[in-house]
Amino acid sequence: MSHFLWKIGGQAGFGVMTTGLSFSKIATKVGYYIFDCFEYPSLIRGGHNTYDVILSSDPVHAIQHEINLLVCLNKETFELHKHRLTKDSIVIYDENSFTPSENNCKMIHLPFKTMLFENKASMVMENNIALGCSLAILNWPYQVLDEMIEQTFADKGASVVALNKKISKLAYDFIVKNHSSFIIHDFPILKKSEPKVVLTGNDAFAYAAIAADCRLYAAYPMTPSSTVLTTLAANAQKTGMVVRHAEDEISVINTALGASTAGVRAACGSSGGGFALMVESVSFAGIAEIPLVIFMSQRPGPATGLPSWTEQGDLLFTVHAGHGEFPKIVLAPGDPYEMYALTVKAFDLADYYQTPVIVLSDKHLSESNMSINHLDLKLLNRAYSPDSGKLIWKANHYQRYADVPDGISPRLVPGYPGQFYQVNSYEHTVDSHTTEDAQERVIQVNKRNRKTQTYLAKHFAMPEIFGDINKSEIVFVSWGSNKGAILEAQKKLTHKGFKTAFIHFTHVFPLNESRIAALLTLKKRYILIENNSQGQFGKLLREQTGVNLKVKILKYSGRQIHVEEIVNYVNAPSFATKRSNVISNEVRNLR
Amino acid sequence: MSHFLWKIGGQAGFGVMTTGLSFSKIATKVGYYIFDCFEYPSLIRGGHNTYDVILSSDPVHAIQHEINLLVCLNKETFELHKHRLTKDSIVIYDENSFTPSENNCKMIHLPFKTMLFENKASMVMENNIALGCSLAILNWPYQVLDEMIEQTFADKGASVVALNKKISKLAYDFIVKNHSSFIIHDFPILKKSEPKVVLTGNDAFAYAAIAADCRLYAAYPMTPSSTVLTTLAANAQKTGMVVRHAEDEISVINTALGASTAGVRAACGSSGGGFALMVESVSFAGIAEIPLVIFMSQRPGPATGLPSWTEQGDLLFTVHAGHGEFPKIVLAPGDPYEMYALTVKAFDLADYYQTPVIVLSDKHLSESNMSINHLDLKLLNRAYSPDSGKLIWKANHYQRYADVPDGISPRLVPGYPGQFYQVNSYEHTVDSHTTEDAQERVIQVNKRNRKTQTYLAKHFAMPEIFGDINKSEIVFVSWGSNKGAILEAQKKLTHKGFKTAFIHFTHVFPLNESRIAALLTLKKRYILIENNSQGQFGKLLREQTGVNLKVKILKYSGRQIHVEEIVNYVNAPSFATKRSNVISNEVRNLR
Amino acid sequence: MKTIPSKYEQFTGYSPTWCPGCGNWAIGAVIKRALGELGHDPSSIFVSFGIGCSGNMNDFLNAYAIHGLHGRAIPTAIGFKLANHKMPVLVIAGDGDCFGEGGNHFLHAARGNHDITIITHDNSVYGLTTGQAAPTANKGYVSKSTPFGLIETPLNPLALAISQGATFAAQGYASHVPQLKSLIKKAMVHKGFSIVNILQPCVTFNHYNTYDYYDSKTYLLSKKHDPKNKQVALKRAMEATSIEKFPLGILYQVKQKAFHEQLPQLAQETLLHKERFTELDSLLASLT
Amino acid sequence: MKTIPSKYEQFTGYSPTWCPGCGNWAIGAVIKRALGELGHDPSSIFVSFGIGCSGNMNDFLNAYAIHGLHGRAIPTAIGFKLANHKMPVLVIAGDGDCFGEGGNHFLHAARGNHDITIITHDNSVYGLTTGQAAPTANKGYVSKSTPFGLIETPLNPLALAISQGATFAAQGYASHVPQLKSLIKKAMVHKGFSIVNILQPCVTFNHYNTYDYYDSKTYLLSKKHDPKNKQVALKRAMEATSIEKFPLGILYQVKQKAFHEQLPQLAQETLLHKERFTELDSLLASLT
Ligand SMILES: Cc1ncc(C[n+]2csc(CCOP(=O)(O)OP(=O)(O)O)c2C)c(N)n1
Ligand SMILES: Cc1ncc(C[n+]2csc(CCOP(=O)(O)OP(=O)(O)O)c2C)c(N)n1
Ligand code: SF4
Ligand code: SF4
Ligand SMILES: [Mg+2]
Ligand SMILES: [Mg+2]
Repeated sequence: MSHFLWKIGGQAGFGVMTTGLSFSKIATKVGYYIFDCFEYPSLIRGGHNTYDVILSSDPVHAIQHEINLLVCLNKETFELHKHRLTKDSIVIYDENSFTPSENNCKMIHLPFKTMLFENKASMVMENNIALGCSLAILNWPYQVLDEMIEQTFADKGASVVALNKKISKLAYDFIVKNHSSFIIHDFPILKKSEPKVVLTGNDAFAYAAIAADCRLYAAYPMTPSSTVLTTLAANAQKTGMVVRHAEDEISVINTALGASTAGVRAACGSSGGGFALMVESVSFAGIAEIPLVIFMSQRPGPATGLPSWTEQGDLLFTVHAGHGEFPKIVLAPGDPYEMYALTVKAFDLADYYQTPVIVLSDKHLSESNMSINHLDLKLLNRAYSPDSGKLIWKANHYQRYADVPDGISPRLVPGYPGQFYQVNSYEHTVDSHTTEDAQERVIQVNKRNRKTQTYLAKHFAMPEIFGDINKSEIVFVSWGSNKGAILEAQKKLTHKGFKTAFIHFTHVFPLNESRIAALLTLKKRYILIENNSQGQFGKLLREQTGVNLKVKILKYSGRQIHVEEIVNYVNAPSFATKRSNVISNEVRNLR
Repeated sequence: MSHFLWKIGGQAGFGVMTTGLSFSKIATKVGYYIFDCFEYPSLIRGGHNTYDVILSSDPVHAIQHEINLLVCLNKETFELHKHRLTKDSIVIYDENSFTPSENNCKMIHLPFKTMLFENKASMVMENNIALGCSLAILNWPYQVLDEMIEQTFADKGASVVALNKKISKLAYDFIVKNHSSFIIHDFPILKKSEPKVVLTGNDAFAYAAIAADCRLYAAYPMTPSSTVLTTLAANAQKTGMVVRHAEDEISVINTALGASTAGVRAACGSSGGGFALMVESVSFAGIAEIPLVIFMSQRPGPATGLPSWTEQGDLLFTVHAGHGEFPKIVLAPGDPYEMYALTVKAFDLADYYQTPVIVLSDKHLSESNMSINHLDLKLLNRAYSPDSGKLIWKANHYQRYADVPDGISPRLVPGYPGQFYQVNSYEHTVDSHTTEDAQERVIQVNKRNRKTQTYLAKHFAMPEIFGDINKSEIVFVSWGSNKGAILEAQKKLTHKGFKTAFIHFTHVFPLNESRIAALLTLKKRYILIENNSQGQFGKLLREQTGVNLKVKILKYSGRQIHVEEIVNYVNAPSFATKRSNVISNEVRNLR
Repeated sequence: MKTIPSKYEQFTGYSPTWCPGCGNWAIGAVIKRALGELGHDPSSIFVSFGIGCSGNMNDFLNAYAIHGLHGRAIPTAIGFKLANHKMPVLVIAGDGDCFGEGGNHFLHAARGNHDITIITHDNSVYGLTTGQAAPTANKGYVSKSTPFGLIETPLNPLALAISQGATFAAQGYASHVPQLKSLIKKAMVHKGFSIVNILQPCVTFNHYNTYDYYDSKTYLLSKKHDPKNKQVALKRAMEATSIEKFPLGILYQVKQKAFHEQLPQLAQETLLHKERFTELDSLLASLT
Repeated sequence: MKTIPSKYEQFTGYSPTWCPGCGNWAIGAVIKRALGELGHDPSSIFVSFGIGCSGNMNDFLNAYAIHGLHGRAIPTAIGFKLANHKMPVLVIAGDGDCFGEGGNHFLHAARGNHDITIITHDNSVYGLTTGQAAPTANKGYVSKSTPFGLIETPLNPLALAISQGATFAAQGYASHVPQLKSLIKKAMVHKGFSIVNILQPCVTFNHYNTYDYYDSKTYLLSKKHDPKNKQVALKRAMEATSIEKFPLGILYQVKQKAFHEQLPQLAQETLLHKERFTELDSLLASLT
């Protein structure tokens, strides 16, 4: 066994998320790479929560269909997921809660309720029972959990710590004593593995913002972007950042624009609905040439939609956000590491081009944890020093909107004696006064448009290609958080004898027409993969390059694309028979 | 002389607009077709206003470069426009105000100031002097002006009327007496001409909304959309419409959505910046399936931009407005008559598809007057009766979001006894309850997407083609308010021996890919004409059809495209030498 | 308006998903009872729900309803009312929704004296987004978004309403059920803009504004309180901010024409039911 | 803050394009004088302008400035202040801007006691868009957007500010120049949120709220008025609504820590000037 999928499910409001994250951290501590995925309804109580963690000694980017160990805190967990169980799957449940329907799994009845009752422990402590037995199954020493409990419950007092330890030890011992035959020995502690950190896409954005010297962050809570706000707020006194939870999203973005005008790096964040309220101000940043990083984490829309689920349905809206014509850069990382790397780049780009840069995420990326070698981030941090482009602290005869060849005029930090200027939302002359003159207008439009040319020549990065495109018949084209599932699918397809390559776009807008078109017009079977119903990136590719990718895997049920869905699609006989390069418009709707 | 261009200019705040409109109405009354154009800075005072009126016995769609009669209320008027004067041009000015620079025009010194002074008349009465002498020059009877003054100043009292009459008659007589040689006899009163109305694009939207039985209009003032609000408000007690000037644009659109939910036809309007604030709610209308007509009149952006000038810079923003995926229809009329016809259609479409329909205008269309045969509008009104699609007043076992083949579920007017349902911004089941279920989600996404298919099959209208495309080598492709200049340019080009056709798009989104592509891939020299810097409709055409129109006339100085600019472009030697169909990307930046 | 009480159970929709002990349970039940006692049924009323734990009542309360955007329940309610003023219109929303995101609409709806009843679930937190500080939270309040304590002083919903033109302003408390019911009924019967601000403990996220807190900080307005005296009403309302005391009852009520009553267009019929205007040709004739 | 008066002419930019007789002329001149007397120069202050006739002052007043979006002058001012709290920050905007489009920001900025000075040109109309009724317009006010008379009652800016946490609230009148100058200076010196609402006749569009109107409806607050008494301040503020009387002077002023003064992050240096945080590796170590 190279991968192990652990899953827990239970009622909303009873700590499934904390338990899942603890398991991810423990697995990482004992040396494994993890990827996880938390599903919850948009309710504080009353719904069903689940948490999948996959672990492997090699980096892993997506969960798998088969569950190896399922911890059922309630009946729903078992019933909803039994189609993912095999005869080798281990299921832990409490007979006092429910009787599972017929199956051929390795069933372990563990008396959660009794253990809690006998120890006068509260319901939430179930979670440490779950962790205790899980560690035992994986043959990891109890000590790791002991430390984790110490760390997690430190601020709840000694007696809470002690009780949690006791309960979890009981569960651990219960497995060792009664079900030693189920214990798995394939995942020993990896002593020599690199130290790793566990972080979500949102964590990555937040810490990268700190790394990039962002000094002000403004937001209004909105799933799935809210944890950026709370993480940055929690660290504010340490980092010195000012974090403002404003009255609405319009205030949010204008607060950030005000700070940016003053000369500090600033960012704001939301999801589609909140971002929609900001688009007038995005346009303002465009004409007034104010640097701004906007974190935009998609969830399935339209409107309130499915608040706690995932989709890539806002791409075209984001790309075209704001009235009028102005330069804008949209970056869409594929995993937390890329989120970190592209976020620090985004702050540089915003300063460099003095225009809004949007970091586009989605619930799947924003809230799924991945383990990353700490060293990789350390190296990244060490290599990075903020490049603020043409930000200047002194000037003479200063002209804010000077008409320069690359379109980027020097930007003076306000307050410098002897000078003054406006940051102007009206069309303006080079010296920043309002104008309605036709000639001045054209000068400024051309100047702003030239920034896009400069970006394409200087900072646009081509998509990364995974697999050998020359040797591959099948080429996946995708962007953003689909990366993980596609990478894992490529591995599986290799085993099945398919040669595939994967063109992974992160610099999704603007695109360099000629360079991109060349990549997409080879004699290959291209498959566009998107987590939306309209193939929005495909449309954008067509708009910007003329290339029309006709074979598409589109999923829009509010769930991310799964590895097996891609594998099955390619592996299906219907696909194999269509050997010609031109395949008629075929859209797969996966749920 | 088949066309006559009259122009007046003066300081902002002194009635140039009223005078211009009066002249347009007078010219229409004496039987001519007019098109006019008012230019003013975004200031209440202190700037320079001008008003162009062109008149002809045939319908006319754009002004011309050559000015036939220029009335200068100040020096600027003469200096700013003298490049448009020829030796045949007549210029009226007051020597007591300024001495015009050297020229060879037919100069008339008319003692405005003295006339005012001697009659104890106020400055604004200058305008009736201007009208008086203009009528004399055109050899129109004074009586027409007399009636107009009666009508315009009725509510100001008899003495005001009398003084205005006196003053204007003095001016009229002055010309007859002193400059009879300049009097033009080419434009006699056309007794048999059809009665016409004079209206702007905004007027056309407003009256068509009334015609379409729109019962609630909400807005927040924003140039160039504001006169829709004020026109509808002025008529509210007569028409019974409720007009709400709300606190901000978010309230505006949600007020309209609330009314529409109740079962009445509702609309709202703004320009780019205000519309930007509405886009979250556009998305809401999309998922909740609420009919809504949005009037969106573009001005040059980004942000505050050039508030009182014109541009087509918001097309892609409008088309992609709102997060998530949902059907949306965008119509872009080319002149006030089309505005009227498409607006009544827009209200039907909104009801039919239960989704937002955006009527896209721009300052040039919104604020320019055109004369239309009153009979044409009467016939249109007579032929029209509102089609509310699947709006129902009774139901049993009602399901708001029933999964029907054409995507359009019957919509029950709330209040019907025994039933109830929600209009839900969350994803929902067919019975309108909130859901997060994957299957229900897919059902509703598919259902909403099918509406677009239904529209393309049922209501999408192909662009109108002016000229014989089979016989033409040159084909103009454009949309919206450029229509007028292109139509006039075609006439001039015909005189110069060019055969041209013009594909005029009004149903700009969504587009029927195959039908459109067929039109755009003939062996022709296509020229895309847009009033923006990025060729946005060209991009949209490419996105939706794959066709890339490479030869473009793009103008983005904040001014509309002029007839002569198109003519000169085609007539230029550089154009003539490029006879191949594939012309390298060539963009003309016109100011 | 009907006055024969109807069965309140007919308003019962899905089972609520609120946390056990949440103040919303009582509010949800009271609203149904009040509606029943006023003789309404799910087909005779219209509710505009906010987005929040409170707004989730959309699935628990049967009615013609809109579950719109966060912060926008008020303008949609106004639009509905203008279109069909014979249907009673309620807004049910959270404090984040009405006073944060939607603060401007609240303020201006009060000025307009629109005939809608606004029921705000004032729990001082953004419940549904897991507990960030809401506008009515106390200065110093510690939450995920304000881990070092909220800097702002609390927004005062009732002072806001009363000073800006509301004609009915009351405060209830989720655990004073009988009074709450009567306040909601009176608010609904009131012609014009009415707000019932309900103190609603959020047991999951708010450990400051608890039942105990409100039990000790609330008091019933005395019988002598004159709801027509705006100045006294304002003074009472301000106590929430100045001395952390929360009066319960009708702070302010005056008779004034509602917005729609001032529109001659609506004097005869609702906008929905009136005849279509067809004198178009004569209107256009003015454009010559 | 500097205290040697500077030459106020250095603030003079382009010639104003305001209508002759407009109240903005006086306000524009007074602002320059006040800034000069406080010892500022165009490089030492930051102004956030609204969009409106009032906001057009951007080209007439020399200063580091932002001319942002209609309704959003306040949040940009807050953002600037947080980033560089050593620079005095002014907001110059219209009543449509601050109380209509931007009403929510005004309200919440007051709660936060952000150290900015808001100068509102209260002319009861949307001047720049040619005279539609603004939020402070009187009930019944006839304008292009309200040809049959405004239905809403007027918004009360000062009551709004005072009830929601402002620490300085004053009212001036465009034709009471000396008092106006002193009010603006005091507002700027005040640490925390300050508003000077200026009654500003719009001679072109507003034929109700004229100079004559204000000459007869305004009065100077008496020397005995205690600006620390919130209740009295509210009562005075409400007179605009209840009896169409407009007190001139400082209605309310209290000392409270400004928002930025409550952020330990800003205790030593401005956000702009402090050292970059670099202890990233140790922060990340917590993610294990
Ligand atoms: C425009 C927008 N911003 C943010 C959100 C996310 N959101 C959903 S509910 C909510 C706050 C709920 O707080 P409140 O209105 O007080 O209701 P409660 O849950 O406390 O009842 C927020 C911020 C959203 N849905 N839309
Ligand atoms: C989002 C948005 N909506 C509307 C406008 C149009 N607009 C420009 S100025 C203005 C109102 C100005 O009124 P006020 O703020 O009172 O300023 P005044 O001109 O009276 O000084 C409006 C509505 C805009 N620029 N942006
Ligand atoms: S989170 Fe708070 S407000 Fe929401 S249901 Fe739970 S207790 Fe009630
Ligand atoms: S329109 Fe009114 S507010 Fe604007 S400049 Fe003229 S008088 Fe002043
Ligand atoms: Mg709340
Ligand atoms: Mg104003």
